[in-house]
Amino acid sequence: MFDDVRDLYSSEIRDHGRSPTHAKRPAGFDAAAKGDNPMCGDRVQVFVRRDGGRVAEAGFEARGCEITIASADLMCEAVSNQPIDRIRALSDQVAAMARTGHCDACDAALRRLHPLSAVHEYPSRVKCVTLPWHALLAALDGEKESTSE
Amino acid sequence: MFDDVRDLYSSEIRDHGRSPTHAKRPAGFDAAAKGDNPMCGDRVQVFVRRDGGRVAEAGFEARGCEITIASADLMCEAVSNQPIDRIRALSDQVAAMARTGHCDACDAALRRLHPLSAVHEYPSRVKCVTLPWHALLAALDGEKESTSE
Amino acid sequence: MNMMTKNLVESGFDVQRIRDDFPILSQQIRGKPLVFLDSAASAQKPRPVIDAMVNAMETQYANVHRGLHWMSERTTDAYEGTRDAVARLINAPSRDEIVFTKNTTEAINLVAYSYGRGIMRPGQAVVISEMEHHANLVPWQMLRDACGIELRVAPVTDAGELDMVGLEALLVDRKVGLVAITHMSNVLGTVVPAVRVAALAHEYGAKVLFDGSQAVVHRAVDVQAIDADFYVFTGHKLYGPTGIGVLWARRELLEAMPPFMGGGDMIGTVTFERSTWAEVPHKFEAGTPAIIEAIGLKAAIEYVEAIGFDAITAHEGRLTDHALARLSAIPGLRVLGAAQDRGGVFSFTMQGAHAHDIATLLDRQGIAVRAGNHCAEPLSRRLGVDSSARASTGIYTTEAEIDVLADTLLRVREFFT
Amino acid sequence: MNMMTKNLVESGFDVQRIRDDFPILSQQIRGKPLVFLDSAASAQKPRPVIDAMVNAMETQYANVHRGLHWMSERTTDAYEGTRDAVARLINAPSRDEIVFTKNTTEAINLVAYSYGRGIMRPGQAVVISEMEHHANLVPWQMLRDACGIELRVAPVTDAGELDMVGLEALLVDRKVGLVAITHMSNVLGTVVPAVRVAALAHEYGAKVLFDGSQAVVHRAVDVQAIDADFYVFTGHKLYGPTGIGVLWARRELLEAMPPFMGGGDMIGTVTFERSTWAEVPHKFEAGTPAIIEAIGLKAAIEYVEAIGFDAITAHEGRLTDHALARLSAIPGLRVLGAAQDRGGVFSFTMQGAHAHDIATLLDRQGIAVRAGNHCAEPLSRRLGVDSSARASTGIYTTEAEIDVLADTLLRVREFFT
Ligand SMILES: Cc1ncc(COP(=O)(O)O)c(C=O)c1O
Ligand SMILES: Cc1ncc(COP(=O)(O)O)c(C=O)c1O
Repeated sequence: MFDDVRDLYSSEIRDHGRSPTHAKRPAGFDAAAKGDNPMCGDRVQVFVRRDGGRVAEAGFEARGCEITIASADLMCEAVSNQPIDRIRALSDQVAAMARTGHCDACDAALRRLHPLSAVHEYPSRVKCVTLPWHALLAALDGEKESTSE
Repeated sequence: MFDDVRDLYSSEIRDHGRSPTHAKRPAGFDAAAKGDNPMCGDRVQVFVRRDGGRVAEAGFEARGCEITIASADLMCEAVSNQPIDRIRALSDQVAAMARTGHCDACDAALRRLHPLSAVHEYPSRVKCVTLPWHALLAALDGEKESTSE
Repeated sequence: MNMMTKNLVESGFDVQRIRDDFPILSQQIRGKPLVFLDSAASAQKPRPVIDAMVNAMETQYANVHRGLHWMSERTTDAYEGTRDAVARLINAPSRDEIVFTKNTTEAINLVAYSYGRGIMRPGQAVVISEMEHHANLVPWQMLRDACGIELRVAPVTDAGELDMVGLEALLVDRKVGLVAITHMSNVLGTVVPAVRVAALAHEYGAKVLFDGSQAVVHRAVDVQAIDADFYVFTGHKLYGPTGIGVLWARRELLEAMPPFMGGGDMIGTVTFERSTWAEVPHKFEAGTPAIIEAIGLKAAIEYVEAIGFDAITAHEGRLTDHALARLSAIPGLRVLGAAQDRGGVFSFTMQGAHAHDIATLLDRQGIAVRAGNHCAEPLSRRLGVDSSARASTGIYTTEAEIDVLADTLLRVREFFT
Repeated sequence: MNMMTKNLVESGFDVQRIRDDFPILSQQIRGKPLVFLDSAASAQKPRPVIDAMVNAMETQYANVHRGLHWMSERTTDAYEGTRDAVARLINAPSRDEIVFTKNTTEAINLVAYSYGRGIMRPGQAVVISEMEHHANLVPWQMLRDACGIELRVAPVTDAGELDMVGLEALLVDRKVGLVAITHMSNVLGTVVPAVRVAALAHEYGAKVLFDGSQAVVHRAVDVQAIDADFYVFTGHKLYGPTGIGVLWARRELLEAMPPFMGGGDMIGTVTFERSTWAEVPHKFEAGTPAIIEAIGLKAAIEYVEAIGFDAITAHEGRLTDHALARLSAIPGLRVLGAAQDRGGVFSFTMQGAHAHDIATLLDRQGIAVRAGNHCAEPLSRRLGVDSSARASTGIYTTEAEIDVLADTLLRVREFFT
């Protein structure tokens, strides 16, 4: 019956959505921020431990749909040990990919996130993908909250 | 060209509208009130001299259209030397006549006012007929202002 | 479509005939028939509403109230005619007590500004309930924060009913100036015992406002029988256009309240020094009103009146019984609220599946439901859910559509477990 | 109809083709062709606007913003698309600066409540002009009376132009927080030199709001070129539906301003203790918006853009020259105002004939004009007239219609003298 949603609910996304590996606060985290999607009640809190200009480790706590959780989990995986500049660029690329379905200049890190691109067929779900990234950037910018609408 | 408005702009109305005989303050008036039609800028001020339970004399000052002036003039004529109760009834009858075109229980006083009944074909002009009466009743009730909308 | 057409003719209420009046219901979504179960958010529009609006724009349109010409006079008559229709719908004592607004939200804000700031005094309180839509919560918070008026919240029971004992406890100190309560919850479907609420409020000297946004769609409303002081609703949920809502209030309240917005049509005379206000209801209708929308609303009211609220309520009762039976048979599914008196609104959660994911899967089958907190975030918190999916019915909803929903939810459950 | 169809095709602007798009223009009034010269009060609606609204209601309708389903997503796209269209129309720097309201009146009240009460301080002043519509006067009076903010009135010259020297004199003490001026008078047709007004206001530290209700219909508007801070207009005069208006403001102003109305869609998170607000522009759009009307407004904007403002302004210029020539040739007729830069609005008085009586006689010939003070009572007083008749043009108005008006006015004059 649901064959046509298998693009979005792919096995990678379902695994990350149901059994995330980064759904915890990293020991000794030094920044955190919340992301809220007020229209639907989703909330993600992202925690990072920095190491100079890099994110050493990231984790999250969330209530939300499978897409949001999968996105948060894949994000934490992707940003570990990455320079903060690179993370900002990645955030833009993920947002673009979620909107368009295309993955421009798709390097290895982005390729891991590629299953999320299927969300571009579901316009009102795009925010589910971008919400964790908003929270991450807010944490890196020293803010406490962000929203995604 | 304007044959179809001759009912409203009858010779009686045109005479009273252009050359009113009561457009003045009666000597020794003892009550007055203004009537405003805010939507169009018309204003009638009515002055009465009372004599016991009667209106001895009524007059008016107005800026307004021919219908308003004619109605004010005919009103002043009709209420002179009339008991106030009778005037209240007359006011209701004029309002009904202006709305419906019919003159129920049409006695001599009302017959004089009958040319005004043509206004029922011109819904947005009905107020022009009733405005002076509102002002008159306001004056008799000791109020200073009334509006007609 | 077979599934959709079976069993549609119910006694005395021909749902297929009704469906034929709603052009949108024959749309397909991704090749599947539209199963529109989101009417509590906004209802679809029947042909007579669309036609009334088109007819106005094609044959009889001009600005209202100020014109001496044919088009304006006729348009004014049509616009003003809606006041009579609304007065009849809710049994208001007078058509002059009907104020047109943009929607329920503006109607409540009007009361919060005009009655709240204009008549109430610091130290007084407003009571709302735990199950209010944000429209009947945020304006009172803003009033509280601007004017030192306390905001009190009446509890709801676990069954999702208004806790009348809890409500009374908030009233006993007689500081409450206004009780503002939903007449029917947009999340739980709970119908609030309005007569009792009004009597209680009045006993302690408070006025009472009912948010009838949902109730007016599902029940015959009689503001005099309820003994309400204010009643508000919105056109677009009653099968009417967007852009038009209604505030009814007792005349003496409207007369005492200062105007909310200033502008054309709401004034008496204007000088730079001072303006005077027009008579009620015009005092509260500044500017060019939603003329075409009022004309559409009249058609909507006539449409539901022609069907009749007895038939509408009976149909909805059957649907509700059926929906509750089917939904509660789905393992892991929890329907929120269990009020004795409830209408066709069903919010639910499903173990192992988030409301968004449910909604997306249903959407792919042509089934439109809502997911989230339904503009009642504090209620979600009260019920201990982050978000829920909500199916809601309209006069055009069929039992077969409920079956499609339930059957599909069983598959959704398999998908997620 | 012969008279009406002659001379309609003007170079580069086929007025007959345009008229064919407006179904109402083929109506007869008491057996006479409708000559609609009341567009300044509200304009008629072209087929594409009607079709867009019908199409939305028949094929693609649900509430916006909150839905995860097809109908809601598509409706949200359509509704939000209007923000892009409006931003393009007035060359706003960002679509996020476009706030939808019910009409101009609500837009100005929003600014008066939210900027006036929220940002301005007692002791500051607001400047308006002598030729404001009540919509741009009464809200400021209410602000004055509620908050101790002074209201100053800039004079207009006998020619009906804004007196720039008089305006500057009101600004020199630098107490003025906001200059709120019409961009085009609905009585005199005067187009105000917006660039100069904005520069002057800014020189003395004031913000500037333009009431573009009339201007946006007749001129290409560029809020950045003007250097405006606020710009407002109303949909129904721009050939769009009733029930929808626009506030544009600079983003930093919108961000600083507190919300006006509270409710759904304008919040961030809500608890009983405290709510946070959504981002601009949603912060100012509480409740279900005028969805179908926004969709209609987009069609209206696309319609006038397809004709092009160069063509619209040129057509109007020809009509204005013709109308002024014909009207001023009528003995005893006085056209109010004589501004250098004026649009297609002609208010006039006639010796020996009251405006109402004129309007009634014209109406009997199928000619729709307005009579009264046109919601600008203080301006009437300034000009020393109790009331006037007003003829106003739209894109569908023809020179032949102006001739019908002038010819009939000659007969009206005979009738009354
Ligand atoms: C110059 C001007 N400002 C404001 C308005 C008010 O517009 P609305 O009634 O649509 O709010 C109008 C029209 O009535 C107008 O002409
Ligand atoms: C109970 C209730 N109150 C208020 C509202 C607000 O209605 P509107 O958005 O039309 O103002 C709604 C619907 O959204 C509702 O269901």
